[in-house]
Amino acid sequence: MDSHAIALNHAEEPHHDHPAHLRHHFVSLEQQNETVSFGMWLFLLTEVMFFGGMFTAYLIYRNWYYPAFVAGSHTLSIVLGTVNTGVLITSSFTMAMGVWCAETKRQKGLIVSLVLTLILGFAFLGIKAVEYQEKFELHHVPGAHFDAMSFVHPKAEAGQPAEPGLPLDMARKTEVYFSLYFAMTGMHALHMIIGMALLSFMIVKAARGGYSHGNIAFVENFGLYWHFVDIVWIFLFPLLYLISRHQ
Amino acid sequence: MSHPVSDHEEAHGPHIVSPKIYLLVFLALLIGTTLTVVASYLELGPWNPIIALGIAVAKATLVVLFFMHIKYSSKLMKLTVVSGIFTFLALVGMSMSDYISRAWGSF
Amino acid sequence: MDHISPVIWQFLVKWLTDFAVIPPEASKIAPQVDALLVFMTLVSLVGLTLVALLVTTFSILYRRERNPVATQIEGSTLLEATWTIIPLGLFLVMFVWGSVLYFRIYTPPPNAMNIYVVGKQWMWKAEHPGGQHEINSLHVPIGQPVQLTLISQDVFHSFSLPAFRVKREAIPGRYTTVWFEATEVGTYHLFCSQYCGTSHSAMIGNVVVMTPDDYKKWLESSTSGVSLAQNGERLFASLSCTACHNGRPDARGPSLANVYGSKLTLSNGEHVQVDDEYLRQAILNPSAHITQGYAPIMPTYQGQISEEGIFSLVEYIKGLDSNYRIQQTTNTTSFSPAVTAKSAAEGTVKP
Amino acid sequence: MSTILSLPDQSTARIPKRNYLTNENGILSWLLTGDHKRIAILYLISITFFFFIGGALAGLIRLELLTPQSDLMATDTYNKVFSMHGIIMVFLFLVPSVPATLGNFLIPIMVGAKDLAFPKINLLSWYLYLAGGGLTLWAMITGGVDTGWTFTTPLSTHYVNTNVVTTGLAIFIAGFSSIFTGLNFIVTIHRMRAPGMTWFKMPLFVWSHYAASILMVLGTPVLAITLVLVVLERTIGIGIFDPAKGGDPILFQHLFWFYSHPAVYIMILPGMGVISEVISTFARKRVFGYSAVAFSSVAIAVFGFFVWEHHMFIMGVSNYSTLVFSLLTMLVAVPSAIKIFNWAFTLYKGSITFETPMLYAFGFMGLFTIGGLTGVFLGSSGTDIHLTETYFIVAHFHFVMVGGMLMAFLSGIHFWWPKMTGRMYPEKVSQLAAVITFIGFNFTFFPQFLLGMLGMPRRYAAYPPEFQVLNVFSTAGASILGVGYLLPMIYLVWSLKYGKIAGDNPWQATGLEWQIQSPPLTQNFIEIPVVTQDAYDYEWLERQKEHEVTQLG
Ligand code: HEA
Ligand code: HEA
Ligand code: HEC
Ligand code: CUA
Ligand SMILES: [Cu+2]
Repeated sequence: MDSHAIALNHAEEPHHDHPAHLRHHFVSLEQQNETVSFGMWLFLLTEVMFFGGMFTAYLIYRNWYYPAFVAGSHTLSIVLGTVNTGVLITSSFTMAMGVWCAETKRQKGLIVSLVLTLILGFAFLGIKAVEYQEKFELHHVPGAHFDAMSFVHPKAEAGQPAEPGLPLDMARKTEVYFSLYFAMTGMHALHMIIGMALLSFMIVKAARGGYSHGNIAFVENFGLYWHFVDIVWIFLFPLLYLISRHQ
Repeated sequence: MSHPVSDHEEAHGPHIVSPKIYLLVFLALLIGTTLTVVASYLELGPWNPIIALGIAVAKATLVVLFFMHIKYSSKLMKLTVVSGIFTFLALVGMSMSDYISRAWGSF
Repeated sequence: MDHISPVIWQFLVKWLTDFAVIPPEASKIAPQVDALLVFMTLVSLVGLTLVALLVTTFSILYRRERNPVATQIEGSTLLEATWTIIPLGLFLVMFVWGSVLYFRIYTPPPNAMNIYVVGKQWMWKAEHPGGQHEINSLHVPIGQPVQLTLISQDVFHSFSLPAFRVKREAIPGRYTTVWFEATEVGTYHLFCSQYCGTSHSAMIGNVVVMTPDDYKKWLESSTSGVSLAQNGERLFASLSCTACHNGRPDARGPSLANVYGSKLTLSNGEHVQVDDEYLRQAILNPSAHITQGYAPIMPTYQGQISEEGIFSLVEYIKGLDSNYRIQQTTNTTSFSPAVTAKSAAEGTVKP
Repeated sequence: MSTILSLPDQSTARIPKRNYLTNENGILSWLLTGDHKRIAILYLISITFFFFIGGALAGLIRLELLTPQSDLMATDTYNKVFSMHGIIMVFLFLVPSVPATLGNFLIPIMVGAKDLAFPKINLLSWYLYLAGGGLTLWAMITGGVDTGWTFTTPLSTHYVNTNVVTTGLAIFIAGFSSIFTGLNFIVTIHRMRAPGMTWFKMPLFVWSHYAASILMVLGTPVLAITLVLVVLERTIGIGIFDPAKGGDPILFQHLFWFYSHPAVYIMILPGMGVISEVISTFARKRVFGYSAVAFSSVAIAVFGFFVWEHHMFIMGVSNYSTLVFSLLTMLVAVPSAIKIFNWAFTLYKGSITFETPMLYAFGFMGLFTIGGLTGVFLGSSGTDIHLTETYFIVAHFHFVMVGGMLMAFLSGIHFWWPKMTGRMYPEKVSQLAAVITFIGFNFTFFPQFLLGMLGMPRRYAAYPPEFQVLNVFSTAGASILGVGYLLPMIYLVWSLKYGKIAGDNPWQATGLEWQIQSPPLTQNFIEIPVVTQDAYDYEWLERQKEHEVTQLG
């Protein structure tokens, strides 16, 4: 996240054996790299706690309003969710490969991996957009237009018998479910968008050969970020999509 | 020039994980995903969420250990990860302790 | 005295007449709380004096003039253990003592009379079982445990009675309870102590503690003619609760006679104790707890009944002790208020 | 009275020509600087600005409370005033006060590094602070906010129509500035220490900042997400805290205090670090039980995450969890007690002088002890019922925050002023200011304990007349206090031009920062030092001096 940003004017520094990207206040590249990746990890800790607040809320309300959470979860498409999980895991894999290519100085491989990662990111967001779209149409977006009645009298889907309806009071609690659904997946998507912006930046830089001289800390740390976003989804997927599918 | 003391124990270069391991982890993650989806269709009572979360934890661990290189990192990094998990659990656990114990007594 | 400016003089007079450190002790729990407060104050004074004494003596003894060269000392495990363990011990005493009080203040005795209080921006509305309403004041008898069932209609408020040393937040969506037993006749402050918006500081009133006789008189003089239970009964009929809860064997809903205080078995196998909060939830969120043997058909009444209405229903259901009464009451409308007021004055809630 | 102040011969002394202040010129060289010392100065100016805004609001509060009626301003104005006072003082003054100024300036030097690990992020953190601060001011000018500093839902989400969203976002942004500061410190302390600088040779100032940084990094994001949810609830109406939709307003309290309790330790720990340095220096003695003081900082940080519910004892949380949290609150109070006694015993067999920083440090010891012990009154659940939401709490937290942290901040500013600027302030006036502050402080806030005991609720624009006497005392005290804070402002600025030249080590202190020139060079050290001495090793310092003398001679 941060390593690219730092380049200090070191006019009064005697440059002996310093590589160009060693910043003035570090003694060695190794120290610099470890420092930066430690910083990245700390940043990820703040991210853990950031999502942690929402996970706490989720667990509490899931206990309270279990039927509403089941009903809400059943409106999500398990196919889309599973595909998206696959997409994201694959993008994590391509990202890991990107890091490896960078480490082993394979410029082409790096570019290909990064582009693949970016494409998979777009695929994920595209599928997410389709899902959001459907929620909008069904008035399942919390707020003034939220419609709980569709949970009292659920419509039968093609080929499947209608799910049993919820009593009105419980049906209203699906709004809590969807609040959490949108807050959590929305924050996740926001992180993806930020990540994809950084990816694009990296692709351009990689194409110019920016990572072929050993200064790959940025790629490595971006990799950490991307994997973290993947981990968040690894938890979101079962929590939001897979509640009591057997019912 | 003297080297600063930091907490890194031994000074070997960054460990490069081989693509083979990445591929294995990737496959394991895909299998894990399939397993959770399948498990959610089975009637397992209270075990459903536990299994779902268990698989998620396992998957996350794989990502952290291999994709994020923690297995090959210094003690400090491992400690950092653990402290993050610890604080997260403190938030969730201590909050839940209020909600769960409300049912015991007058509240 | 005429060189003293009148302003200062006024202050002096006020200081001498009003100065107090502790508000009046007007409830049974107050002296117990004060005892702990005094204990804590003493411990704090001792601790503070100790720290101040150490700092001043060392400053005098070892000031540069007297002791030009410092003697370096690493530390002392023994000393450090002492000042870890002694404060820890004292704090633990305060913890245990405080927790005992806390549980006492928030666990009402079974024979307490119940007053319902709803907080809203920016007033307190109290509802006595006999149907007496009051706003920003609370009349209670001496020597009788009084339980308050609190709820807020909008934001957090806090029902604060400093002279009784009790306080409880009124929160939206859920009942909270607190109890006290007044011991001194008099009029004391009632504050809203949780910040609740513009007129928070105007959400104040009085709690009036009376002798039982005066209290009875007050009840009679301020009755509205309909007791809470009667009002609840009317609501019970007009909201057609009776369609399902009528005590007949073929009724779709369970009989509500004697449910209050009983232990219900829910359809998921759990057991719950029926209290005020449970009744409220049963009316507003019926599907959250389904009683064993019944279908989740009860409609929610969320948005249809005011908090006061729910109080009435709760009070009515609490008092139901036979199916017969349901039959009878659905057909009757006239009651003698004097009787209910009197039974309210006796004030006990049926366990 | 003797002092240890040793200034160089004023007729020949010069401020070194090359130092971090003169290294580059022009406003841009400041706005784009990566130098931690310059960023510290930028922070110092900004937080002082916000302190005086918060202070002026405090003045308005006290003026309004002079009389029982709400006559100076309408109640809703009063509500906005104390909300803004709390928000500005906590988030824009006290949280960044010591860490972002003194910490920023000193931590790299104390561990023997040329800069913090991430200079650009450090600068970014200042800009985020400015953005957050600016947005807060904008919210204040365009109508203010009247939720209290605690943003309590559902009041903040549904029942007020003031600038909650703007302020929430402002604090969100300012929160990230605090996260980045903490992150930078942790990384620097772990990774950038000079050769020989082991953990147990680090000054306690560094330890306490390390502990506070843990809290900043792990606590602040929870506040951030909570504010985001509040903003979403207010703008689009999601239902996470809204009881009308099935949400639980108490969950907001849990999440808010999960940050805001640790935040009070973010606010005090760096101050404790200052006190360790100051007391050791002016007693010329190693801090008594160095490792106990160091570990107690970390203990406060770790336990600090487990006590937040003590702010919610009467709010309908479960009685059983009250029990647990009350117990843990008692445990977290112990490490503070350890520190106080260790500082007191640092004086034992010392060689004590009473310069201004030391006077402030003594003030800290007394006032923090009172504030902390009254915190224990609140941590004990039974007495909390009576005292909560009254002026007792207001007194408690002003004792720890103003009597504790602000005193520590002033102590530190006076202590390191010669290092930061190269000049001394006038000693006598500054001692006077310290005494005035102490007296004014007690006048202002001690009566509030009594008011709280008597039951006067906080956040009241109008109050029953019998509380007036004590309120008048408090207001009178606040005006003394205001003078006490204006004085340093004046003479410190004065000293920039007219102060005596301080020299490298006016206090004869042992820290690495005192072994370099004042004001320091941009890169701090000409040669990265190799540390062989312990922290507070006065014998080492003596040897060092003799060595110099023999060499010169
Ligand atoms: C710098 C900030 C700071 C610090 C350090 C503290 C420190 C402590 N605080 Fe405080 N607190 C606040 C800032 C702070 N607090 C604020 C801002 C609020 C109000 C928020 C709001 O509602 O607006 C608050 C509110 C608050 C409450 C909530 C009250 C309520 O809302 O009902 C509680 C309850 O437990 C509490 C407890 C404590 C305790 C136990 C400590 C302990 O850490 C103190 C430990 C210190 C000591 C104990 C002193 C040293 C001890 C000795 C020298 C030993 C003496 C010797 C003997 C006993 C022999 N505080
Ligand atoms: C770091 C934190 C901090 C600091 C330094 C202060 C400083 C002061 N505070 Fe503050 N205070 C809080 C944090 C702080 N406060 C918080 C968190 C709250 C709770 C808010 C809430 O309820 O939401 C609060 C609430 C609060 C209240 C309670 C309001 C209420 O509940 O109704 C009062 C009342 O006396 C008060 C007074 C003061 C005073 C007199 C000072 C003095 O120390 C200030 C002295 C400084 C000056 C006076 C400035 C210097 C002089 C000038 C700039 C000249 C101009 C002066 C005038 C125009 C008068 N504060
Ligand atoms: C359509 C039928 C119906 C109506 C109308 C109805 N109820 Fe119910 N009620 C039920 C059923 C069925 C149950 C048991 C299942 C459950 O707990 O939801 C029940 C349960 C309850 C309970 C919980 C006690 C117990 O033994 O389970 C209370 C209290 C209650 N109802 C009060 C009311 C009140 C007050 C009203 C009117 C304002 C009302 N009911 C209207 C059907 C109804
Ligand atoms: Cu209601 Cu304050
Ligand atoms: Cu706290």
